[in-house]
Amino acid sequence: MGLTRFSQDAGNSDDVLSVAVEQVKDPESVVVKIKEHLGEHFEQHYVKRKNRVYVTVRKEAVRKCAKFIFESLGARLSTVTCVDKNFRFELIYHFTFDNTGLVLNIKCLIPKYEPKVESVSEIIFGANWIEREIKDLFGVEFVGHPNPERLILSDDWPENEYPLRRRLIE
Amino acid sequence: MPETIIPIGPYHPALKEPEFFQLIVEGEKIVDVKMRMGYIHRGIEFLASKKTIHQIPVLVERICGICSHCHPTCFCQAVEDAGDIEVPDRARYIRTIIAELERIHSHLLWAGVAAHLIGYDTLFMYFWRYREPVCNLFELLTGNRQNYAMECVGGVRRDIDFKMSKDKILKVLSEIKPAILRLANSIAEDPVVKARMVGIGVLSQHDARKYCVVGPTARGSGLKIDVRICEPYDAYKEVGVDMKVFTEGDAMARTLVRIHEVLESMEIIGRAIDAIPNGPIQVELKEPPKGEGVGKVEAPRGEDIHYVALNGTVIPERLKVRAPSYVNLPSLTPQLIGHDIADAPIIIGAVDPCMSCTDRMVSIVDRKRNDKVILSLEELAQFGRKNKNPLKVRR
Amino acid sequence: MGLINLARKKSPWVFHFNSGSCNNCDIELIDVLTPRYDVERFGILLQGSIRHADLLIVTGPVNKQAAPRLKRVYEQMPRPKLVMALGTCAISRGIFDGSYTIVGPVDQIVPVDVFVPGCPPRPEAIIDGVVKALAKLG
Amino acid sequence: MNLVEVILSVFLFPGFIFTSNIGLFFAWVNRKILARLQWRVGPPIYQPWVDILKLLSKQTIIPSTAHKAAFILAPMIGFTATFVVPLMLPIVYSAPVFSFLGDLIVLVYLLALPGIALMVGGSASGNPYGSVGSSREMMLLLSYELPFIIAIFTVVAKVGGLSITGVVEHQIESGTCLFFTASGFLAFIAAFASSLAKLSLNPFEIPDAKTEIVAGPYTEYSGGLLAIFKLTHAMLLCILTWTLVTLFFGGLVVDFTSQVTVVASSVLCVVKLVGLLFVVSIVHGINPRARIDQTLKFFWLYLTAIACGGLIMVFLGW
Repeated sequence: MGLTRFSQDAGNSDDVLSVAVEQVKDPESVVVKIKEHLGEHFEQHYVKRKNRVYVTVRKEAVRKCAKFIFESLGARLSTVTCVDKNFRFELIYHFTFDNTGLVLNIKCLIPKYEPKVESVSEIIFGANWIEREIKDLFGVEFVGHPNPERLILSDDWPENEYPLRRRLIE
Repeated sequence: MPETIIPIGPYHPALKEPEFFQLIVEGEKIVDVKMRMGYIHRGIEFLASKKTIHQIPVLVERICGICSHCHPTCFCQAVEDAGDIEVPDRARYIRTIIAELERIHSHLLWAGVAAHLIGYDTLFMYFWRYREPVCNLFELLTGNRQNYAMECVGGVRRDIDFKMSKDKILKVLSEIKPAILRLANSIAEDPVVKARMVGIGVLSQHDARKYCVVGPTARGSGLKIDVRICEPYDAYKEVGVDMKVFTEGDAMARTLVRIHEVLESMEIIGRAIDAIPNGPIQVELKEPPKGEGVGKVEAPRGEDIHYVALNGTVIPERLKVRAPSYVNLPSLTPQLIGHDIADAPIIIGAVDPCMSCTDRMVSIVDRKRNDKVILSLEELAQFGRKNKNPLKVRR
Repeated sequence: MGLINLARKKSPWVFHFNSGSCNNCDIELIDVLTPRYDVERFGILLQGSIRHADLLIVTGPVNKQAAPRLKRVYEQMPRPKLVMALGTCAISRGIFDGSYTIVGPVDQIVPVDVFVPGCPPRPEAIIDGVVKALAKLG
Repeated sequence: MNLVEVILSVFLFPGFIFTSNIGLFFAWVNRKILARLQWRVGPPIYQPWVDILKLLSKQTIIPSTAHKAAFILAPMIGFTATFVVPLMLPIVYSAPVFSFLGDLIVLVYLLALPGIALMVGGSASGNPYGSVGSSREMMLLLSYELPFIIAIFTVVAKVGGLSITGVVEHQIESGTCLFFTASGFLAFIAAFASSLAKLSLNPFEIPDAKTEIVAGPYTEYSGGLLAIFKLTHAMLLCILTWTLVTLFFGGLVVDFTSQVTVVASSVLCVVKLVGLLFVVSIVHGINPRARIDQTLKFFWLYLTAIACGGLIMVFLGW
């Protein structure tokens, strides 16, 4: 019993990945490129291991940085994590380079008294739900989100109350 | 033409799990989709902040019953990444074998459900029949048909005696392989199945990239995304994986990707059993790991990613779970628009949405909404009798 | 009445309600319909509409969103009604105990006739549960 | 024919009691064949009777959103229409209970009634799935009625009369079944596919597609009313097979010339009925569900063409 239809259609040629532009192999060179692109907005970085790189950028540059990584470096946004650091929120954008398996974690810190950051949903459609979820659970406002209504919390959930946000001790 | 809203769900026979899709249709054509979540929300990320890193594998195993090996593996990988823990070789191989068996079980389960969605119950029964021996293998290897509880940070909890079980595994796999090929051909060649699946729910490569989809959904749209190849974890570097990519992007392409993966998984298991080394299955943790780590696993539905921040205690500071269905579900919007209502179940099904995974952290309490567009099932029922167009009445 | 009771026991139609379970119980429930267990031998059929059902099988720990719907589904069911709580979460909330969104277990929401423990319960246990539920018909 | 005989024939044989029991038996055969196809054991032989009895004993809920009269009357109308049909079909050698000129036309109308009843019931239930189900039933009705009527016309043209008894007699006299003539074969294909659609079996299980629209028109029905629908469906399974056998396979005729021929021809009758049922069940088992627009296209383009071809061939003398 042959599997005729499958073997014909299965393509493994390299040109199928037409959208992804030039992917970079070396983690250091990725960091260098981002540094060049962002200039003063680049704060620091450390390479935890070959495939895990953490870069901290200023919150003003998040959108610019995401656009650069997604469109020019050809990475994919895996998810966005929000961590409550008591007086600040830490947003971590996990970008994946599908050729090399490099996970590039772009961190930015935003103050809790004014939790605002630029949205990347216009550039990356996949970030839409992710950002709405963070808005619901932590109250981080994504400026420029195309559809910032509630995704996961109910309508009778009280305003200014976020289930995963820590209360500050007064 | 007036717009009508057809609710699919939350409790609907096509969706074995509750979820609420609202198809806004003009006549028979879908013009917009609204999705609602939270029907299976259990607050897992909240619960994880109260449990130790040894308890969390048990918790994340219950995010989703179908990928109940991937989530614990992913969590353990994240912790191992944070604490620089080296997993013994034998443990890596055991993880690989269980993961691939799980992929076979999951894809056969999905194929059955997809056949059921287009009303082909005979095929559904056949696929599930051939899934049953795989469940037996799980029982033999791990002691349970589902929820295998094999993972722990730093290795696996139980050793497998491959001297005893090797023949059994290979025998079962060689028995179901010709049957799966036969069923696969009956899908690929049946004219009615083709009419229901070819060209249905097309997700272009451009959209696939914009929506950041993963797994078979991405590979059916021509994106080469497979964590097992681009960042080999467990024993995949040694045993090797072959990736099949289809460029059509329709429901049929995704089906074929999955069937190929089942066949490939069988090969991987064979190679892994041959090459498995002897040795310890677990490393002892001297002290709780510290730092942050990212774990990535290729679940049957795509890339599963866990982020964990550890502060030197056994209770993690933050666990973030992103299941593959969470990014695959939004991509339904471009797929559904322009199709018939009758195609909606198979389009939704072809993405293989795992609502339990997706809903692990959200919460909705009520569906009473004052929004003008969204009507509940009962409201629609009342309007249905008096007026064909509920929207008009509401506005 | 004897004949009617016999008929009810020989033809239990089942409606499945997922109130926030992790899928495992649901898979095992579908599994009992498939060739290896084939419960159509005993007249058990899975129905799509609650109006056709004799036995309501509830899986999961019942979260806030599912609770009112579970109640409504129970009310829509024609008499005589039987309810089965399937799996550890449905019986005691299981591992999800302590979460802010769980209001279950099932017997806090609707009266339950039979409990089937296990995470997930084996298909044989599910069939046994149906038999025990039917025994309640008298 | 006196009144007692009429009453007996309406309610006992070949009317309600006989047809419903044979229908339930056929429903069991259908389920059993499906189960065997699907590698399962299948239900025990008493299952359909038990199901009906249980449904009759359950509470019948009439939803508040429903239009009460139509909701209750719809299953009754479909049911009544169904159990009148066997009175017009010839059984054994006797003439049917009611035989009149043009009874073939009445048959076509009566066989359309259960579908219409389902449509009315679905839309009266005030449930969105019910409404979608009944609109699908309407589309299906529109699509299969045309080829079905053309197929019947083919038979009429071939036989040269509008009576069912005439069709059977013609087949006995000519010594061959209509199925074995070229035109009759084409007409049979059209009538067979239409019957599958009337029974809403795959590939035309569209109005009550479980995974798309819950239970379609049946969604809000429970208890006794659902039992009536189920019984109607079972009887329809019997009656449509019976009609097809009557029109295309020489009917259920018992030859009373000697004991041997009685046994042989009786066995032949059963073989005809059950054989056709087997084909119906197997076609149901090995096909997925088509979409409504695909079905419409299939019936209006291909099947109508086939049926018309049959009609033309009659005039060519084939």
